[in-house]
Amino acid sequence: MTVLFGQLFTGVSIGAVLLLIALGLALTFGQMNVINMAHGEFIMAGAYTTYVLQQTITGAGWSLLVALPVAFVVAGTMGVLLEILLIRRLYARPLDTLLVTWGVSLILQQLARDIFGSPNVQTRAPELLTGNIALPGGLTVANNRLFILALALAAVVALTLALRLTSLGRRIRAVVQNRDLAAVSGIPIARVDRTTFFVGSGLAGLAGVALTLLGPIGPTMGTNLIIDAFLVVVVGGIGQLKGSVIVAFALGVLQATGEYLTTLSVAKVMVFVAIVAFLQWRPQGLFTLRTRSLA
Amino acid sequence: MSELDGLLIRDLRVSFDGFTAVDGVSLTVPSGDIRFLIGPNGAGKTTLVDAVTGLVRATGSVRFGTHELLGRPVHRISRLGVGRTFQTATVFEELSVLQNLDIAAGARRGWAILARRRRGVPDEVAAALDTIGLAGHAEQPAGTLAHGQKQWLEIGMLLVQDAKLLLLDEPVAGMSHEERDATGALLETVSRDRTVVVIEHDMDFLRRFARTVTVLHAGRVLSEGTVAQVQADPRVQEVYLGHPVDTGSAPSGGE
Amino acid sequence: MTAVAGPPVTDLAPDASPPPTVRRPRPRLRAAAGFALGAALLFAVAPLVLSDFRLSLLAKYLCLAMVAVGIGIAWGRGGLLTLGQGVFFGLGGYAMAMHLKLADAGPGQMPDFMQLYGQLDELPLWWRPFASPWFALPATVLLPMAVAFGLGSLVFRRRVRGAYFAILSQALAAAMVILLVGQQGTTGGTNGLTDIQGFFGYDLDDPVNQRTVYFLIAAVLLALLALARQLVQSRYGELLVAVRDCEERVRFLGYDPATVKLVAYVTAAGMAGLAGALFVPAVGIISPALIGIVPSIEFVIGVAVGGRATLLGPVLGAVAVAWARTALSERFPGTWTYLQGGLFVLVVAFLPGGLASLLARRNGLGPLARLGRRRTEVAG
Amino acid sequence: MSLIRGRRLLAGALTLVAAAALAACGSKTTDTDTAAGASADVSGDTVKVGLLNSLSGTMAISEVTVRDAIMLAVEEINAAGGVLGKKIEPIGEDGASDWPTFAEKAEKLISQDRVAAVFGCWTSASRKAVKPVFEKNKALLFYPVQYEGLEQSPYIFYTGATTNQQIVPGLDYLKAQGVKSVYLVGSDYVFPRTANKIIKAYAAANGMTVVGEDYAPLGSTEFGTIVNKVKASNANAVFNTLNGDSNVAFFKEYTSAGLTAATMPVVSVSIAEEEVKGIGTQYLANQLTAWNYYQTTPGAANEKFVAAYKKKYGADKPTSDPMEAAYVSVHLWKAMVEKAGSFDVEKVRSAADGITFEAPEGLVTVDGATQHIAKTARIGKVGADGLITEVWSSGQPIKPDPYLKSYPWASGLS
Repeated sequence: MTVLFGQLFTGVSIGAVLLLIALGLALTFGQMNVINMAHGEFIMAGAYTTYVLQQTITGAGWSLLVALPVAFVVAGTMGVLLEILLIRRLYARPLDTLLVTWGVSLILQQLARDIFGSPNVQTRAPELLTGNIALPGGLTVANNRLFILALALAAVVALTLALRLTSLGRRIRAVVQNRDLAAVSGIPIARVDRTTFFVGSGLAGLAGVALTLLGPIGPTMGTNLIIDAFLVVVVGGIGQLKGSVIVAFALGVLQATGEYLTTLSVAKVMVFVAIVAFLQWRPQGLFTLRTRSLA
Repeated sequence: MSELDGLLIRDLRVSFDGFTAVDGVSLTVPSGDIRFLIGPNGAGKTTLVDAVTGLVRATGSVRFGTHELLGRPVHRISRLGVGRTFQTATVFEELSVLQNLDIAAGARRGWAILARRRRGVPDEVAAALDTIGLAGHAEQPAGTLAHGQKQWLEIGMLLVQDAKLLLLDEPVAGMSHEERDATGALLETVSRDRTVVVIEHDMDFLRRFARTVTVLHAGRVLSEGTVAQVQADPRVQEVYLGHPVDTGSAPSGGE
Repeated sequence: MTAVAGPPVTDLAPDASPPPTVRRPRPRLRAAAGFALGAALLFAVAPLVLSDFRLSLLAKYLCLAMVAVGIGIAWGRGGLLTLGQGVFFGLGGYAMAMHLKLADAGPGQMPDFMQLYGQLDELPLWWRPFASPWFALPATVLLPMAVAFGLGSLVFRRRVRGAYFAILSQALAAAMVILLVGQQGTTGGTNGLTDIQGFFGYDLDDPVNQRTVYFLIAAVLLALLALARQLVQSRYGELLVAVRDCEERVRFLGYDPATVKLVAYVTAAGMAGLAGALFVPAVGIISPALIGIVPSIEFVIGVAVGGRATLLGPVLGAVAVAWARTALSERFPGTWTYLQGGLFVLVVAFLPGGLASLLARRNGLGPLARLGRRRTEVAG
Repeated sequence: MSLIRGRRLLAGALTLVAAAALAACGSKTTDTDTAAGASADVSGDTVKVGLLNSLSGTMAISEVTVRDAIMLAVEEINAAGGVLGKKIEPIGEDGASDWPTFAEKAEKLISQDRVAAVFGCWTSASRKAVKPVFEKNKALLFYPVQYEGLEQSPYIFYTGATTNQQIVPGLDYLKAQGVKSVYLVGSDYVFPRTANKIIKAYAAANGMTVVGEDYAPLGSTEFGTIVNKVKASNANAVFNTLNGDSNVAFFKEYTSAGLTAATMPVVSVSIAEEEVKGIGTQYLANQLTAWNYYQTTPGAANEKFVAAYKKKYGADKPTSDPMEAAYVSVHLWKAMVEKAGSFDVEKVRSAADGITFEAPEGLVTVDGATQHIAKTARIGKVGADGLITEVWSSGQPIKPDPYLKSYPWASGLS
């Protein structure tokens, strides 16, 4: 029973990490149709931001708190640069964005290697986040996982509210639903695109900060994570946040359960099979925006 | 001309997310007819065509000849001799006119033929090129055709496809007067051994070429008959002239 | 393109101005000449001017080029961005390597690594058929085709396409690697199958035999090119482009686009499988490192660099990218990834028709270049 | 679509292929027919050696520092007059964390650059990929990383530990500490799987129980489930054969779950000083590692090595076991060549037996029969400063036994 609950929590926390990464993709891929393979490197940039900040701000807790907004801006700025320099030219060719940004990710990885060295670097986590909360019945819930879960949910809420309530959010949604109409309605499409990309990439930076609590901080840290995150957005359905949220947690729990019963390798394959099966049922993902245009 | 060769729609219903776009339409289009479907935006004209061609799910019954069409996938319905065009001309822009027509002619070809190169011009393609007046443009990429020519190419594709039922969605939209006339003449030619259903807003075009007219309004059949009968129908006048129509967000076809 | 006079085939109306033409005989001659030139280069020039080492590298590049030919069909013509070609390459490679390993071990024996790492007492059941070349050789092509057929019929029928398909095919590559690595005792795990000594009785260490393998590879590549050319110029090839440009329209003409795509996908998979099978004797190793996400993307990048929508572009691109990788990493071991990444970015972003479009532009081949430059993908 | 023009492209494009191929080959004079048994080119004032490590990709994390250590040894030897009067000219290649690339680059170093020896490789997979290349060309590889044993190629010298110099001593140490049950956690590849096989055989013969065994795919950074299982198992200790990035994630998860060196110690065999830096001491305090060398290992040779390394690469750069083994491998090769009086591979091989070197880790001796070296085993504890201090050592070098022939309990393993 203890193990069962422990696994459930593990699944949820895997889901939280997936969600944090997928949230940025839900904007850039889901809303803008850009397949940004360098998203993983924006995560890396967020993690290295934490590392650099800790060189000056020694208190682990403070540096982490400062790192959250700073990493958001750093990764977001990188995203905007990418948008201005390359992606802007590629909106008509969504699949090509994948190849271009993959080249960018190679360059960014090598850049990280040359700036910070090939080996992983270390950040200190605040004491509060290395411990755990003991629940009755011998259960423990790791604080860093709780923190990431909270961060992911906070990001979802903030993003949802921003999209719903702010004028920027309304513009973003308008552009997603009908670019041409939005353009003739006087919405500055280019600026909206750039802002969307800033926020999506910035979320990757946030994920990077969170990941310093969990995993390695090195040049290739992002590459392993983003395929899963893309799958989350694909299965969740494009153009909607709620799909990604549900699917991230579902995949997390599925993977944790599968891994517990078999091995991580088998679990990963199981998740893939489940996704193919799911797309048989709902080829457009869990939630879709219905359009009637041909092709 | 028995009804068996024509289009027989009974109690057709299509709903999207709770909104009923086609609400119990029954229609009979005899073979050889040129039937115009008219109605204000949101009347369900395009949705009706979508349902007949299998693009959207529907309930009721649509029979063409001896075949029930509902429930079949799009390409099967097409192979039963039902062809359609779209509001925005949809041709394969990077292929030549000839290639466009050849592909349209080939749905029943076996793999042995598909795997080989096209040699020469198949007879039916040559005939269609002639009919639609694009023989001089056979090698031209379809993407470089003028708007009207693309519409004709689409009709030509239906001809070589050997469609017995042609469903044309606003075929003369955006055409010049001369082009409209040519299109009308084309319709008359092709209707000799085919059934044609045209969605059109252009009243002038309708008056000149329609044999029968069905008026749809809010997903239902409002009126039906010859041009004169329909024009005289007070309900039609009311819908077109009198009251604000439309139910708002009803999808009126792929823009 | 202006039609050049040719015999009219039909009794067109007299007012029909320039009549449609049948294919002219001259281009075919030219194609034959190009083909002969390619054959001469691969069979006569390259072996003369290249050292054994460089020739074996060329053999490796040509294998990658075979994968590219398939991607050129599936992606360039059919708009299917398949990011999992490594899987098919790997299936072909493993099928071949399994047979060669068993042949090396001798009848009734087990491959070395199984005893070392697997502690198996007897050959696993699923290895056994591969002892026979009559099973293994067809399997190198049929196995990948079967997998492609399985996945393809599932996703195409449900109209999973565009970016969805790309990401799904990429996940397939990831899943395949995990599966292979996890079964170390029977697949060699991360090591893969290495140290392959013989190729149907010929010692692969012998440079003469390596040369023969090279010739075999060159011949197969030419054959695949001929096949691809036939496919692209056939009615099916035209249909495939039509599906890429507007899948729904094709559906309304009475075709099932899923089948059309499936044929392209399965063909590409078969070509990748064959490439993998020939890669094994040329390089002597097949491992998960050749199957995963990164090599699968690199296959596609090669095609993009060369020119996805042309016949030869993919071959050129694959060879050029692999060659650049070798040459750059030899000259600049520390910084070559910048150059490689930069090359990808520049070509794909600013030269979407690939290097072939440069060539085409210079020769005034407007439409061809445009073909590459225009959207060559099906909208998601 | 213009089919006709496609054909003209065919001809033109093939010309381009040819041009590319020609450019790739360079001039033919420098790489004349070098069939099997390519011999090293030692005609000039210098002797070339190949350095084959991953400078890009996932393995660059570990392999770059090995390259640095090899370069240090090369510089030292050159400063002292070189080998047989010739300066060493190092030729570096990037294996790019990709096994077939390793094989390609090995072939290039041997047949094109005609190097006298190659130093490098890290993963077993890369070694397995290049092994046939070296055997075919009868060229020498010095492999500097601890590995899973069960291998003995005539053209490879193994200067890292084999299993009886690292894993078996680690188990002996745990047994002496009264550990009765262990949990095995490893990455899913050859080394951990083979190591765990040995550990299970050892446990069966020594009254230990293996209460669990889990593998994570290489590069995996998700350890929630595995740590849950480990925690629920209540094992006395964990034997950790994870590699690279996975270690970081594993220890962060482990600490968060409330497990420590006091409650359930972990013995790691792939965590050296460099990795400690990457994981963070707050997660590793007092955990155990099994190696042959630590930066803190006493002795004049090590002081000199550490000082030289830090001088060259920076005071904050630690030294570690694989770096030391790589550094030692260059010096051992020099000693072999000088004893043989020739760069000829066969002569160098026959001269190898009994060569000794006063290495940073202490005296090492080459065993000619296995081409491994006798090394001292050491168990160390990670300190708060990130350095590892020895808590136990075998006292003297252990003779290499890659097939564990001298251990009765291991009789079923190979």
